Amino acid sequence: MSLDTKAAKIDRLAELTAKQETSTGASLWVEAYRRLRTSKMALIGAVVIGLFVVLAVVGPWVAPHDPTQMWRGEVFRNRGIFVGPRDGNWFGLDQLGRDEFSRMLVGARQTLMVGVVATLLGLTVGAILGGLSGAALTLGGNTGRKVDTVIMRVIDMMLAMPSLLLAVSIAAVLGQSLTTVMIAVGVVQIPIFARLLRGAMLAQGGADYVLAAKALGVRKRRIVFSQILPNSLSPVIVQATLCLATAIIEAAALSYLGLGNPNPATPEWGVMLAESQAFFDDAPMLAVYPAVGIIITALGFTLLGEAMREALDPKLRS
Amino acid sequence: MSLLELKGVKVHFPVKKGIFFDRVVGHVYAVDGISLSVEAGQTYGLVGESGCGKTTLGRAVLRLNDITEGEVVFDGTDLASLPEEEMRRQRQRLQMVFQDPLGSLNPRQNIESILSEGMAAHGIGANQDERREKIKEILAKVGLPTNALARYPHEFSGGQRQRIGIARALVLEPDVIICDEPVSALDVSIQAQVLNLLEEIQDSMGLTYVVIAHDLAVVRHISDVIGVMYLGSLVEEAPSDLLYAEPKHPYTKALMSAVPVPDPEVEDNRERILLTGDLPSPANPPSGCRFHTRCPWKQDTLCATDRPELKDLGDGHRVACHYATEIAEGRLRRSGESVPATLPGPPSLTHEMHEMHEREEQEEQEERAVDTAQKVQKGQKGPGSGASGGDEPAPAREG
Amino acid sequence: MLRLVIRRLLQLIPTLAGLSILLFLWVHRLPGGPAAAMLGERATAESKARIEEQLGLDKPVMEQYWLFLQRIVQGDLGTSSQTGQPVLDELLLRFPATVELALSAMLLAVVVGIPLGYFAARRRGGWLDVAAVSGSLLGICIPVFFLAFLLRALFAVNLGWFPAGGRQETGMNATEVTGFYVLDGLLTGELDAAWGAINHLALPAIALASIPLAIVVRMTRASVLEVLGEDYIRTAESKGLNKSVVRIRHVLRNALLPIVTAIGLLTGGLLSGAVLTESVFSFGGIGSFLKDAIDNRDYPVLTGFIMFIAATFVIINLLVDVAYSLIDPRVRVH
Amino acid sequence: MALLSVDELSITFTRRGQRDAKAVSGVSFDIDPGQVVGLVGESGCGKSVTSLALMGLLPDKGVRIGGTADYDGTDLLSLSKNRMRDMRGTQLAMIFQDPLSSLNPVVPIGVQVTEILKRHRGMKGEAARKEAADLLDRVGIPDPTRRLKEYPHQLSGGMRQRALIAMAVACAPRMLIADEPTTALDVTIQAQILELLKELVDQEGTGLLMITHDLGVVAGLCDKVNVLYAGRVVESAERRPLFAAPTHPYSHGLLGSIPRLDAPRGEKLNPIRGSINDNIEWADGCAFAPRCDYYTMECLTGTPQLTEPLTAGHQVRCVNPVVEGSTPNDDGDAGRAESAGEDAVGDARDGKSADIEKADTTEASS
Amino acid sequence: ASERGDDNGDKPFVFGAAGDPDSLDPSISSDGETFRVTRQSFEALIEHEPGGTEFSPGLATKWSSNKDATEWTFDLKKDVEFHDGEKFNADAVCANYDRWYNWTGTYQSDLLSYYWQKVFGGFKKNENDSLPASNYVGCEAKDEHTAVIKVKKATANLPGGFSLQAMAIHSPKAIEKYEKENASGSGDAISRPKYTQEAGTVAGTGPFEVEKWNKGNKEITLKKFDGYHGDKAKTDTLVFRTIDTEDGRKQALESGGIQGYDLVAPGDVASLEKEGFQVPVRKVFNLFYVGMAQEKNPALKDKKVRQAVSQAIDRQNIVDTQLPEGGKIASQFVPDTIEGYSDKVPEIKHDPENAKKLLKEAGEENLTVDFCYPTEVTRPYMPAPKDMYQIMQKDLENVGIKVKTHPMKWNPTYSDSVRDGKCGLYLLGWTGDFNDAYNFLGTWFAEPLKEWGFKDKKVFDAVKDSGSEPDLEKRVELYKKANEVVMDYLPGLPVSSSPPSIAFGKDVNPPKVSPLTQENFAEASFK
Ligand SMILES: Nc1ncnc2c1ncn2[C@@H]1O[C@H](COP(=O)(O)OP(=O)(O)OP(=O)(O)O)[C@@H](O)[C@H]1O
Ligand SMILES: Nc1ncnc2c1ncn2[C@@H]1O[C@H](COP(=O)(O)OP(=O)(O)OP(=O)(O)O)[C@@H](O)[C@H]1O
Ligand SMILES: [Mg+2]
Ligand SMILES: [Mg+2]
Repeated sequence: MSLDTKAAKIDRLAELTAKQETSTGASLWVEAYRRLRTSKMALIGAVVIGLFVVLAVVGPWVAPHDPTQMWRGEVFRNRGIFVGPRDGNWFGLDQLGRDEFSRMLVGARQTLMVGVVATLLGLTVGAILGGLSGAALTLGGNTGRKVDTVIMRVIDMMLAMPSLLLAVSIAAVLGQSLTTVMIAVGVVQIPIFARLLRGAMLAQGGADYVLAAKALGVRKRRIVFSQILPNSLSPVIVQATLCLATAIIEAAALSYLGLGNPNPATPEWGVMLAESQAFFDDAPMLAVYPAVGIIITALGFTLLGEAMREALDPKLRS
Repeated sequence: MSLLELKGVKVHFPVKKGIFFDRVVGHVYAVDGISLSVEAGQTYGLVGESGCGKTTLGRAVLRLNDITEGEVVFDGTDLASLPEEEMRRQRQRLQMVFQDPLGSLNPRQNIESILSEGMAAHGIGANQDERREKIKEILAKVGLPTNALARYPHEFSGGQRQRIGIARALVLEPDVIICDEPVSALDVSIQAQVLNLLEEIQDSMGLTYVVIAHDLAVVRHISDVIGVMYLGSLVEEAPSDLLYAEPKHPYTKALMSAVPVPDPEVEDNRERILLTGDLPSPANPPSGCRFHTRCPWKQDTLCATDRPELKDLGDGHRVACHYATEIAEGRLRRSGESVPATLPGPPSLTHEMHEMHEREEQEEQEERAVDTAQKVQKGQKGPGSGASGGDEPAPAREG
Repeated sequence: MLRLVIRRLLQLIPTLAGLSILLFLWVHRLPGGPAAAMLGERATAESKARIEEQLGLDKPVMEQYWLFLQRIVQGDLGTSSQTGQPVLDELLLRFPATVELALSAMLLAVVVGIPLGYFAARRRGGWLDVAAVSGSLLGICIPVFFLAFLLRALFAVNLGWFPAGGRQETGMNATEVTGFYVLDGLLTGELDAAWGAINHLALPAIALASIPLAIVVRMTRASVLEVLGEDYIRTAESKGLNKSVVRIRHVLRNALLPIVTAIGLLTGGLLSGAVLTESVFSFGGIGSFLKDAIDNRDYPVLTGFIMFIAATFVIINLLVDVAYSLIDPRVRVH
Repeated sequence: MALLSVDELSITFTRRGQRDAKAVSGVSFDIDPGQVVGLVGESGCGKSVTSLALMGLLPDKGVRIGGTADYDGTDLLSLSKNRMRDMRGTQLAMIFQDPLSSLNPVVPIGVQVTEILKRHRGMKGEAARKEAADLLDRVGIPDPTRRLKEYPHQLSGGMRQRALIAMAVACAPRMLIADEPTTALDVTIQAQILELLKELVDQEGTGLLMITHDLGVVAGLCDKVNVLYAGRVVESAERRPLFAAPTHPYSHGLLGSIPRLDAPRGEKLNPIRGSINDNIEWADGCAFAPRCDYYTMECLTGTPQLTEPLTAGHQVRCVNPVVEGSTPNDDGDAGRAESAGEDAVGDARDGKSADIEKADTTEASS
Repeated sequence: ASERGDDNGDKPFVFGAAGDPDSLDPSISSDGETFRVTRQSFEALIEHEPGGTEFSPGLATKWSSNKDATEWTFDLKKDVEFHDGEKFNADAVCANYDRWYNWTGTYQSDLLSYYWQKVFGGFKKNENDSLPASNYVGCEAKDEHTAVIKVKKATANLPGGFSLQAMAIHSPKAIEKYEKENASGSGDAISRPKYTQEAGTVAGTGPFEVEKWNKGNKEITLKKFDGYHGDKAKTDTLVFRTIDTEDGRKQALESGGIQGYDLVAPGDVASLEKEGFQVPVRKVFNLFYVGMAQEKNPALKDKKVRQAVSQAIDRQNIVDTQLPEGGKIASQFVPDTIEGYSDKVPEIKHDPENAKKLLKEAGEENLTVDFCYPTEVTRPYMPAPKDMYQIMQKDLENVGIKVKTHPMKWNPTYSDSVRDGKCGLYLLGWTGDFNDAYNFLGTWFAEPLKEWGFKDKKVFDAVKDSGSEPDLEKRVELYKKANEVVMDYLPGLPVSSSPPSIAFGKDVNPPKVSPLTQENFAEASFK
């Protein structure tokens, strides 16, 4: 064994370690992202969502027709005469003679908006409530416990109501509009996020690193906001992805109950699905397009959410 | 005067229960009247079985737990009665190293941020650059490369993580470091690295340590004075060599005899004192001498009724046993020889466990309904894990 | 155990009290007020005022709330503006149908979901697993009302296997004892009535079960997978036990724990789903009644229903807790 | 004749899209009736995997097992699942590390004990219950009839381990495998359990495979010791010769790094640098080389064989064993440790990449 | 079982209703679904000819009034028996009318006594200032079979009012029982007495009597009344089952669960017929219009703007694509099947170009309108409000009118908003209660209403005058005049009249369908 070989080995060692240098500073997020990338589930979910988002963004511009433009004298709903797919109207015409393909494209934006805004609303309010409650408890003291109790009682009440009913009540009070749908669907999610964040914060509050920070003399407030809170967010983010799927489906259910987006000029998948059931026998595809759209989108978010859940699962980590 | 002095420290955790409003129905007497003093530059070792209150005591010194009674005098000030903010500032001088190297590091902070957190809290270093310099210096001291700064805890091995934990304490330039089981989560070959590091740092920085561990050999290795705890109180305290040479308390004797020595000669020839049963519940400690339920030298008088005080038997050897001198002089026979290794222990441990389950159940109910998946974990693992016999973590399973 | 029950029941009080305030305020924030809601199409300012006076709505809000509270405490949930009947009667009349439907759906979800989830986990990566996982994903993502619609179109109209709606054959004239038609049929020995009721239940129950079934499958699978990795399973295997013993006593029993909790959580969603399903199948339960109530702004019914549901919800979760503690000795309170 | 004879056992985990992971390779040892054979090593060196392979408890998929394990003329590794099921509990039994998690939390102790009697000894009802109570009594659980009705969480740690032992010995197996049976317990309890195991071995003539990382336990209990490092037996010897003269640098280092209760105070520990994850993907060579103070150029190539360089029955897998008078190999070593250690920071996640930790160079060179 | 095959007599005839009835007592209801059921067991003094809108003898064989139309004399049918065995006579008639007149308390709420108030105004003792004085004077039993009902002054609501199901005659014995249970108002709703909710107490004279109301299963079961005075029912059992959704009813019919249902979506007519179901069409008796509220949108005060809106909307397209076959464009505010329809009103042509021109002339090129439509309903005259709305919206936009969409829930938001004049444009319609043009015109144009937001004496006078003319023939002429005046003013755009369809199974003989939706199911039978 010559000295060169040894040198070679050592060089190789250095090389390997050097390579490792390039991947330094990987935070947990980066790490989770890396794991996400290898997940087939995440990939499918991401592709679907990506497509959907692109649709939502460019839909109105690439739509071949104005979604409100009517081809007169071709569709006679009262006689069950519909127009199926054909040149220029790839998905056929809807019950009023409008281009279904364009309506699907434009509808994507509405559908996404309902999901995103509703979830953001649920997330924001829920996270504020849950965060407040968690922070109050962690910061301790009698006041903290009281604040927590009050918030949690409110959350309990919200939780005790079937989500759809809650949504329906809100729609009943606020009247019918897209905003109502978003609020209704969002409010339903508040308790989910609140409890999740609070739970996570409590769990994190007992972690050793929190104790360590306390031992370092870090101020409580800082511990709560720069240590506990950021560490409690990942389940919330996963949940948000999953909630997006639910929100889209729930919005469709509201549409079915007649509480959906009432503005007929802006097509929305849930409304399209709910309406087209009335002439399912004559034109089943008019129900199938939006149904498939909703299902696939919801599937995309669910897949991504599940994959994220797996990627962020502390059990699978190291 | 001692740098750190504990006078009759008690930490009792209330056990709460109630239908509507929680009501205190009892206490866990985790630390129940401990007095000891630690000299500057010394290492004070605390040993004892799992659940005897070592961690609680360690935390009480930093007031990470509420102190029910007693004084913690540090450099002349009683920490127990300091206002919150003062106490926070005192923590710069009193630091802690934790048992679980990974768990005690925030997974989302990189090393630089972890290490500068405390400095920022105490206004050490004018700006981040200055702090970074200091941190680099400490990193070198604990044997970590400077490029570790930008990395995250999960990228390090166990031994390295513990070094980070030590560095975190060191950047504040404390006077006292409390090490709570600093090596029990580490593999044997790594343990030695960390122990050596601790010793080295002590020498170079003139630190005072309180080292908590359940491994008598480890404690003895680095301590000048050792205190043996049993069920919330000190049963014996002596200089390290003295304790090994002449354990006086029956519990210490048993402990000593139970520690395996990696030497067949020793193992084959030593006499074992097998204790019967398990540690009683600190929520329901036995009357009189806490140890009398398991003591092979238990006597009919005093033991079950009177709680023995720590008595100085000379040479700084303090023992809390009514019959310490009698045993030392061989005047008392051990009932042990004929006692089988398997005598029934008091069943009281289960009480404590019930309480713990209730506590956990409550928390669980609060968290229920949020994320069932989370729940699975808790429901499966939560209840009971607190009641597991030992504190030594199972080596992480992979996969 | 008793303490748990009492504790939970006591917790109902603040929840219901809070709810009552919210509901009261909600009702009084309704556009046009209750009178307008009741009169609907024919409302004129005068008739509105008249009704408001008749109903005592011209009194101060606090006094109204007080009266409202008094009535509620006495179990008087008010009168449905749709039917002019006591809300409590109306709810009790329809609750059995919904409970029957929800229970069937839950039963379906549990009976099908648990074995499916179990075998999917056992044969992880196999075709059954893939099918179960993708099926359950689909189950979660398909809107319930659309699924119900499809089921009806296919199995009731095209194939004619099941009736398209309702709870019982017309003119069956079955004796009603409990209001649970299947149970009634069995109790009175009118087997054709029981069979008819089951026939009518089938499609709505399947539609309603889609989400809980999907969730149960996924949870069972995840939970079984987790349990399979537990040390005690290794212990059981190391004892050389029979497969069935290991499966049932050691794997399933532990895997069931989180599912029990999940079932409690699913009930809320089940009720929402029932609104949709019952409406598709004209199933005479509380769901479709509620939809009518919403359409007609029958807010006494809505108020009563929410109170009712809140109580039910708490009770269901109580049951879940009890069941949980029966299965899991660790949480048992002695 | 040996009760169990393990020959060239190798276990490889395979995973789609990932490189095969050799957890154990070429492990051989014999166990005679009434003999206690120790398997020591650091966390992750393959101790548990070995025991699971012998019990047939490794997952069906994703594992490749090679070699043989001859028990009474049958090869355990090639037995059908059902045959293995019959063997387990009756011929071979196992005790696990964490007594709490190894007991089913929702099934009473009694059921967990009787089910094995019902399965293998065909006992039923009252008879089984009585036998179970006797078993608990035998392992020193007081008030066994009451304990039978209790759940694992109601027992203390030591009690749980006793219950597990009771289950293991319920059908008088001839071979017992104990995987770190005392790691989760306090020393005083550990002493009790070790005593109990000793008794069993002495009285029943059971063969015991004792897996542990605690050299102290080995020193007190085992007749023969196998030291494992990264899936290979690096040293195998009778207990006394091993502790008297640990020959492999790893065993040597291990012994040197444990603080001993009986050693004079102030004695320095001699840690092994780095951690077990520090193995580069050497195409060949000794896995311990990166941490070894005694490595030579040869260590970097060809896998060393288990040989008996000094005494019969004392086998070592090392080309440069530690014998009296040999000193740590300094040549170029410090430089290497310096250069690699300075900028290499371990990747704890997998052992694939290099991880050379800067050890305390002061000790390393002293 | 084999007998059953031969004789369908005991197989129930199931009809799918769109909603649950709210009461079994028609006199305290105003809801079509309720009347559909009660009509099978209650009869009024006057009825309509089967399948038509002409009055025909009901419980009275003959009726006449004095010259001023203030005294109505009824010759009552003999040998008529109520379901509870009571005899029908003049006293029974008066007992009913006096009951209504004497109503107090909650009964005076128009939730319960809507039709009484509509036909006769107030009560004996009005408990509320807002109620008008009653037009009812009294009822007198001249002899056993002659009843006389007196009113203060002539009204176009009579004799039509006597034919309303709400004025159907109940057994006096039943009425006594009714009195024991009172409607009451408490808390937040008005409660209907128990007898209205379960079979047993109510008793009329119709061919069926109510046997059971199973609310849980949403079914009302009626059984043949063997003592019926006219042609006895052809099926023993008649069941009304509620199926709330349109597609639900359709699929129930297709799957054989029901034998018929009402409110068939126009789009389903063709496919049902194709499958062999019977889909008879009712005679046209409704009107669908676009309302315009001038106060809400002052631009509409200009007739040119109203004309522009009217000419912008392609009514033919709506009739072609949305309405059932037989639907046609309406030229005025009454359907052409009613007496008083005028041929002389000018035709409104669909002319977008002209509409633009008119707007320009009116200086309203940037006109914006608030356009409301109801969600969640279909009406016989408006099978798909949202779709119809969308077509009109597009039409308006095509002539440059900006449209702000206001969808609202039918009940109560939409009705409230429309009635309060909060919608610039809105969709609404009317189905006649009986054959009298005043039932249409009087509803809208007898006085200033916020929903129209105009005060035009000429229009109001023309309508009011026609309504108070006691002589029938003269009245018809006045109606024609009034229609012309109204259309000249053009307060809104009449869109269409359409025949609502009703569907029946292949194996049944359906009853004659009625434009007033007064099908008599006694005529129905299995083939
Ligand atoms: N926050 C708390 N609330 C209630 N009881 C507690 C709390 N923390 C600790 N205890 C109890 O106090 C006793 C002492 O606990 P402590 O953690 O100090 O023991 P320890 O000696 O450190 O044990 P180990 O070796 O297991 O770490 C135990 O019985 C424990 O259950
Ligand atoms: N199911 C598995 N899939 C892949 N690799 C595995 C699996 N089980 C174990 N391994 C790997 O096999 C090696 C040996 O693991 P094993 O559990 O036998 O270690 P051990 O010596 O028992 O350690 P410890 O002291 O921590 O129990 C480890 O590197 C581990 O990562
Ligand atoms: Mg501790
Ligand atoms: Mg292991």
